[in-house]
Amino acid sequence: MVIDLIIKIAILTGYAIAGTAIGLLFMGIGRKIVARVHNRVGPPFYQNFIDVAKLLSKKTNISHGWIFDLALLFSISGILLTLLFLPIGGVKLLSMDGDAFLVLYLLAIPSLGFALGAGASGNPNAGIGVMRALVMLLSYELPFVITLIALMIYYDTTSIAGIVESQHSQWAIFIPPFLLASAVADMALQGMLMEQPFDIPIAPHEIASGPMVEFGGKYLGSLMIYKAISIVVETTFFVDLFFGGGVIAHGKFSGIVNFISWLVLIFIFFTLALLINTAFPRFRIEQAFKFYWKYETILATISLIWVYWMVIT
Amino acid sequence: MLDIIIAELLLAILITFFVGKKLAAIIAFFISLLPLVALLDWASMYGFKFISFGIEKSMNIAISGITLHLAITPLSWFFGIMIFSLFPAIMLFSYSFYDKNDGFYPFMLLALFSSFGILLARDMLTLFLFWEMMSWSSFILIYRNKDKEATIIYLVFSTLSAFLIIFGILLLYSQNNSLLFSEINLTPNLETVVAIISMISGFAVKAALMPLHVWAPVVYSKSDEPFVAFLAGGLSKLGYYGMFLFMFSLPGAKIMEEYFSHISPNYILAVIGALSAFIATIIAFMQDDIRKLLAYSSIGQLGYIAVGLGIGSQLAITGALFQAFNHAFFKAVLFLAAGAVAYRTGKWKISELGGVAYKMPITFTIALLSIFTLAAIPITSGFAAKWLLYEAAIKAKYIFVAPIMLIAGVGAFLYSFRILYGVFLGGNNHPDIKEAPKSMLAAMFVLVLPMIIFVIFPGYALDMMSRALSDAGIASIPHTVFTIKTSLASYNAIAVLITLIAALIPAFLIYKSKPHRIVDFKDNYLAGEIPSKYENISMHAAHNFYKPVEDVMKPYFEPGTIEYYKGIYKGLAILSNTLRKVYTGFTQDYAIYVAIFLLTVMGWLIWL
Amino acid sequence: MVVHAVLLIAIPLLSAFLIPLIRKISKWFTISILTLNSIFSILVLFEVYNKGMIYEIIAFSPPVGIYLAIDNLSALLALIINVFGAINFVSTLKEKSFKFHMLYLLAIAGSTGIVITGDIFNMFVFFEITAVASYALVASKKSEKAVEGAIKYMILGSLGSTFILMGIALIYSQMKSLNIYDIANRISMMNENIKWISFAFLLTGIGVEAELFPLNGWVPDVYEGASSGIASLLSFGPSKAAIYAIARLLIVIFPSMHTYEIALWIGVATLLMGEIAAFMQTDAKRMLAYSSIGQMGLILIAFSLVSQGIRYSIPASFFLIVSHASAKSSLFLLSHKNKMGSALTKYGGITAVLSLIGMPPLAGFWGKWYLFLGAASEKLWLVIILIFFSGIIEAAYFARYLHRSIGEEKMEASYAYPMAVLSTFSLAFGLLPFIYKMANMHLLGGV
Amino acid sequence: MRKQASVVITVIFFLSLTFAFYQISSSYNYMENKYDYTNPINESSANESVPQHYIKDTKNETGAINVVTAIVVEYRGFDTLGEVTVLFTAATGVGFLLYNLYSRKKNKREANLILREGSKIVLPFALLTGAYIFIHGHLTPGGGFPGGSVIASGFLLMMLSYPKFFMNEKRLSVLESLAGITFVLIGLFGLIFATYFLQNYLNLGNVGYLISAGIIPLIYIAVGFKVGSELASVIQNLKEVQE
Amino acid sequence: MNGVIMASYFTVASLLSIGLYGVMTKRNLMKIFISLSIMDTGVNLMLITIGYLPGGTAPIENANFAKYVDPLPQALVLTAIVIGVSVTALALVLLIKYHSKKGTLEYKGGMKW
Repeated sequence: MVIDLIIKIAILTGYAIAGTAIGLLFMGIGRKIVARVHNRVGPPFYQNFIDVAKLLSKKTNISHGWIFDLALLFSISGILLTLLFLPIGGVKLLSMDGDAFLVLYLLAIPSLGFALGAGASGNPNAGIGVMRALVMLLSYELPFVITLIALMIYYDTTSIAGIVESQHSQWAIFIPPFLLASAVADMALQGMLMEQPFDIPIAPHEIASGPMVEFGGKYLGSLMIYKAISIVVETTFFVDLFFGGGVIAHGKFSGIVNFISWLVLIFIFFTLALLINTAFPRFRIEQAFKFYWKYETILATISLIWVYWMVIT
Repeated sequence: MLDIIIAELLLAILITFFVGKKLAAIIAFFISLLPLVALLDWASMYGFKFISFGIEKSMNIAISGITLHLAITPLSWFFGIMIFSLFPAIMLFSYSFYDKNDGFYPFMLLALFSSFGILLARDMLTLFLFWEMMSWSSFILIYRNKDKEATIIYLVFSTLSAFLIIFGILLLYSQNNSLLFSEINLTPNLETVVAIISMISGFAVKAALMPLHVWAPVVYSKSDEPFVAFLAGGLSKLGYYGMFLFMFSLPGAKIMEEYFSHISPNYILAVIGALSAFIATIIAFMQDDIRKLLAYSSIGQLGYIAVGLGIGSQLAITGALFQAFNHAFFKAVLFLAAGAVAYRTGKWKISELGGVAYKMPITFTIALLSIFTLAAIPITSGFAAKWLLYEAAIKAKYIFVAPIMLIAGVGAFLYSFRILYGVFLGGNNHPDIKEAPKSMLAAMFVLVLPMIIFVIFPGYALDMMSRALSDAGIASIPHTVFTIKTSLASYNAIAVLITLIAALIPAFLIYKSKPHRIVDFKDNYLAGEIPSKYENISMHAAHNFYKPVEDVMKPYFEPGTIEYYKGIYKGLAILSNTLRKVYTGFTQDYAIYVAIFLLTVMGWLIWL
Repeated sequence: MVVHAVLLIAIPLLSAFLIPLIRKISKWFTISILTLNSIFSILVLFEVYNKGMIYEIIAFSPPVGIYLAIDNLSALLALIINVFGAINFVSTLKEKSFKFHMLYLLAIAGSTGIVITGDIFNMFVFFEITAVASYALVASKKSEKAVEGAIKYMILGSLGSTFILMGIALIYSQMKSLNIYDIANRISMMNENIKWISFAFLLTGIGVEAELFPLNGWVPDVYEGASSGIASLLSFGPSKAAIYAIARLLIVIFPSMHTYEIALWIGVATLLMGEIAAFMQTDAKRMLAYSSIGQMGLILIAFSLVSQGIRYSIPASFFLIVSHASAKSSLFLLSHKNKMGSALTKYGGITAVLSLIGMPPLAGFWGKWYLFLGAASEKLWLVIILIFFSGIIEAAYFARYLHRSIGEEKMEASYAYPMAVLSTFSLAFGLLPFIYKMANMHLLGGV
Repeated sequence: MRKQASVVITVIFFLSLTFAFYQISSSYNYMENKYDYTNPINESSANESVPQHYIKDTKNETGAINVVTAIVVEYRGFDTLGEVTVLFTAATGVGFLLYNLYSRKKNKREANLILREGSKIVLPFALLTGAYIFIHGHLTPGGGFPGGSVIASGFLLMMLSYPKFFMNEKRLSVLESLAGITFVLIGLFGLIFATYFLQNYLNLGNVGYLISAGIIPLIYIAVGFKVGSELASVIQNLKEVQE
Repeated sequence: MNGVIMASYFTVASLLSIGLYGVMTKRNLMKIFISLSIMDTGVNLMLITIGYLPGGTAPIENANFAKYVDPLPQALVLTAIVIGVSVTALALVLLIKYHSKKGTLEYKGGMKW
């Protein structure tokens, strides 16, 4: 019993560390890829590890009071929490204790804390950045939520673990309406990752680096960790929903195989997001909003109705 | 015992009418504890025992040839606990809020008394009687503030609500020839269905359900906060109590489904609820007046309850009750907090406020907790409630309701942050204010307690609700103290909490790893310009905060619902101005009318 | 103790005749006589409450003579007219002329006479006393509007009284009797056509006083023109007496489905017309006048719902009359300055308005409640919806009125106190339990 | 528009009145019918119509020969009280409303000699005739109202002929009041000495003689004084405002 | 049906109609009141006609006659006449007041709506 618990805690800790590492690695690789597309050399793939270490070891940290500090606490703890509630490579972790709605809402904890911190900094630019981030959240959530509901209705479960399990025989992506839905969700993922064309909340050219303008030292370091894990979390969420969490094998060694396939899948979608990022110019915030609430929502609704029709017949 | 309580309430209403401010507040506070005491005493019928005075569970009062039947039921017990917890806190709050006794306490106590009556009513006349008493006592409370629009709109909508309700009562009465709930047999025919729909609409007015909500923003933004806290927290719940009574305690919802085979009004109610939640949320973050923002937020949050009632499954109803319970507390706290801020600063506009959190940290913390509940951040009870509703919508495969409801939930983050940023954080516009008075803090703290408790133990809340539902014949959903299970998924509050605490450890380690230096508020990086300490520049970006969304969404919300009501008003005005031209002022014309009248009556009668 | 109801009329008449002899103290004399009369009216009410209807013969027993017939509603109305008259008199204390006091007493006596008499021609005579006194009282205010209103009132009132007399003549031509109860008992012997024609004449004639649509052209002008105290007197005195006369006509003399139906729709038309016309009024007194018209329509609807038995109709009209009399008279007093500076006037005004809108536990609520029950038991859903509609309009303009009346300015005590006292009657009658038994008694010879 | 409508309405009104009268005439059952009175209070007339009762029993019940007088003063005395009150109210109203409109202008045109002298002669006769009429109200046609009117007309004549002729208004009103009080008091004495208001409590006397019929002559005298003084005061009031 | 009665009823109907027409069309307030008086007269005549009995005499005890007219309408008419007079007197006063304020008796519209 106790041993089980210890093992569980160990696994969870491991996943947390692995998630951080993978995220930072992806960020590094991402920078390299973008550099190559831009025909630059780019930094080494481990550059982000160095950045984080540097920031965390900075000696003078400027704080704007106790509410400002909440940003740090909320962003790291919240994103870790989210990570642990997602099935990774078919391993359910804590996701049996929650479901997709929980994850949707858990994703908001760090951003809300982050927003609190930015607000507390008193910098108007931060305020504007937070506003844009929140509007962006509202924008991409609508199509994303509709596709999520389509999945839930189709598999008759709201638990992510349940959805993943249901896809053991066939990934959702291979069912026609979900192909459409996954395309929609991928654009939503683009917004979640705040990559171009949806990077206006943090675009450095626009509003002096946006919400994190006042963050420095350990605060910025923690935000980088948050960003890294969130990349993992968001792509995993997507993969869990449409690709059965990357589960391809059952039986012996299935764990390691599935883990690798998961890793490959999230890397693919991260890369895809990066490629889109490099290829497109930036949307203004209202353009982004319109894009999501108009075209994306219509497509998502079509897929939802399609699914509903499939379910009731 | 019960008659003594009622007599004491009435006596206190009289006394507080005449005594001075402080004494009135003290009397009102202790008197407002009485219903709560009675409810705790009645708790023994749920198996737990706090106190026992042996207060009767039912009572009949004869007045003007009519017998009022009063009795406690599990459902009204639940709503009672919710509503009557608010009153003492509000009285406590108002102790320092008002500087003279100009009718707040007596009419507040009257509202308390009539709420008590509504909850105990066992026949339709009693229900209606107390309902109206509450309407007009709250009307007088609104009227005190001397705002024209609020006065008119509230009275008109109260009357509308009363008439819709009494219309339903009359329809039911003409069928059953009895006013007692226990003697009403609903049969699926047109009149019953019209009665139920009419009553639901009547209660929906008070529950501020769209499109009958238009009074709420006006009234909420033009009244004193202690009263609005009751209005948003208590009164709206009574509206849902009424709906619940006629939809589930009397099986109105079932009757309607039987009568309409295809698309039931229940479904329409759910859609209206969801749309209400969604539209109100969008409108909420466009507001600049914090009271209006909170009002629209209320409308939105209350919409969820309507969704729950509309879906009507065991899951949904439980969720609806849970949401009602949460909303009663967090919205009351938020209004009180807004009141406390206004008490110190005298301002309502979000764009003029800001930076209050540093001066009023306790108020801020309490408000923050309620905002977390409002925004349904996981581990708060607000999340549990909404989660149940989402599950219910998915389970019932309400594909239009579910996404709208969910996106409204996301929208709640936006206006929550609006409050946090605009009022409490952001620019430091109020350097010389103090923390709110102790009585106000105490009031808010008391109200925030249930939220804290049900964070970890949603099971207890579910226990309460399943007992409340027992007499409507609705089974409770499987749950333990920490977890709730549905056929679709489960939610484990303790797992989330423990993991969160565990995840806080690394975050805390990072936080503690290096020391930090707290700098002045204005010491920040502004596009290369560093403002000096005393330079007076606006550091507040709360003005036109969600302008982009507003720009996109505004065209779709034009004209607003109120425009349609104004259209009705204009139509009536034209009608009035046309019809009263009959009174030309010439006696010759009047004589012609007289002659025509005479001949018409004569002709009519001879003809027949 | 034997209560002689005739004293209700004889005493004010006697004192009105006496006043010219004692001009100096006429004010205090009048007020004491009104008080005495109020006490009598209360005694009469209790007598009716305890023993049922009172018949009091005058000189000879009917049908050759005249008798007073007092049922629950007339006892109530006698009480309202006398007690309210006494209270309202306080507001006119500034009037010094003894003739004013005489006219006031005569108006009170006349209205009382209308409701307690059991003879149809006698009723006509009292109508004339009331009307002539009212014309003079309305014109007593020294303004152009008052005179104009009085003239309009007079023209329509005279036309109406001609029609009443015509109706009486037609009835007499057939029945050879003037006693209401006697006519009622033998009404079936009457020629159908003459019956309806006489009903039409009587309804038209009394309807002018009872403010029925479309006979009420004079109402707004008179209420606007008259001084507050007189407007208040008119609202609880003559108009209420007239509507009661219509009830006797409708329920006692000509009970038939057709008359009920016609009264119902006239009531609905009056209600809607009054409320809709009041909706856009800017002048407070005029608005209240239109609102009065609406309330009279409501009372007429209540009377017309009698065909299913009096179970709901009479209590409804009972409470509606109390509510309207007390609320409207206090609001007319309030309209003197229209400022609710003191708590007394503020809560008085609110009570009155709430009672008119029909909020429990005020009398207006019980009135509307029984009215609705009656209408529901006859399944008149359309009527109910129309009443709702008018109620909402009423709420709208009364809310506006209340808001406009907010102000720091205080009214004179001579207006504020009667106003507050009058408005409390709607509360008292809504709460006192014995009233219900009173309301549930039978009308004279009625169903 | 209004005129055409009025014409139409008047024609319809005329026709319906004609219809009503035709109905009355066709169902002409004058006085021959026996009525079955079901009124529980009714004691006196069991099987006859009201007019029949009056004609048959007036003499026995009231002692008056003139049935109309008996009806006016005794059977329906309450009406008469009301009627007197209406006149009183009107007179009061006239005085009340004209109070501040009086303009006693001196230069009024004198009447011619014949009128002046003639009226001097006529006045006593007018007064006497009036008094005669109301005193003999229970015996001959006429009564308080005609008598009072005749008296008032005498004063009218005086006012027409002498612009300065002026009656003491106070005395008039005292007279008026006393007459009214007498009427009500007689009624109230009925309540005290007999059972009902206005009931006769005096001896009926010798029917057909002047001193008979109980309270009828008393009331009629009071009414006569009252009507006379009231009409006179009304006329005087109206006269005084002439420009 | 008696010719006298017929003629009388015809007169009644005419008087009432004329009076009503006058009230409905005249602007002069004096004329309106005159019209009202005409109507009053009509009704009084009607009362008398109702009580009339062909061949009847005044209801005063008289040995020579066995047939009397109905006495009650006559009593009523007495009352009605007095009431008519009173109302007319008051009407005249009101007209005087009106005239003193407006200088005319033509009503051209005043308070309305």
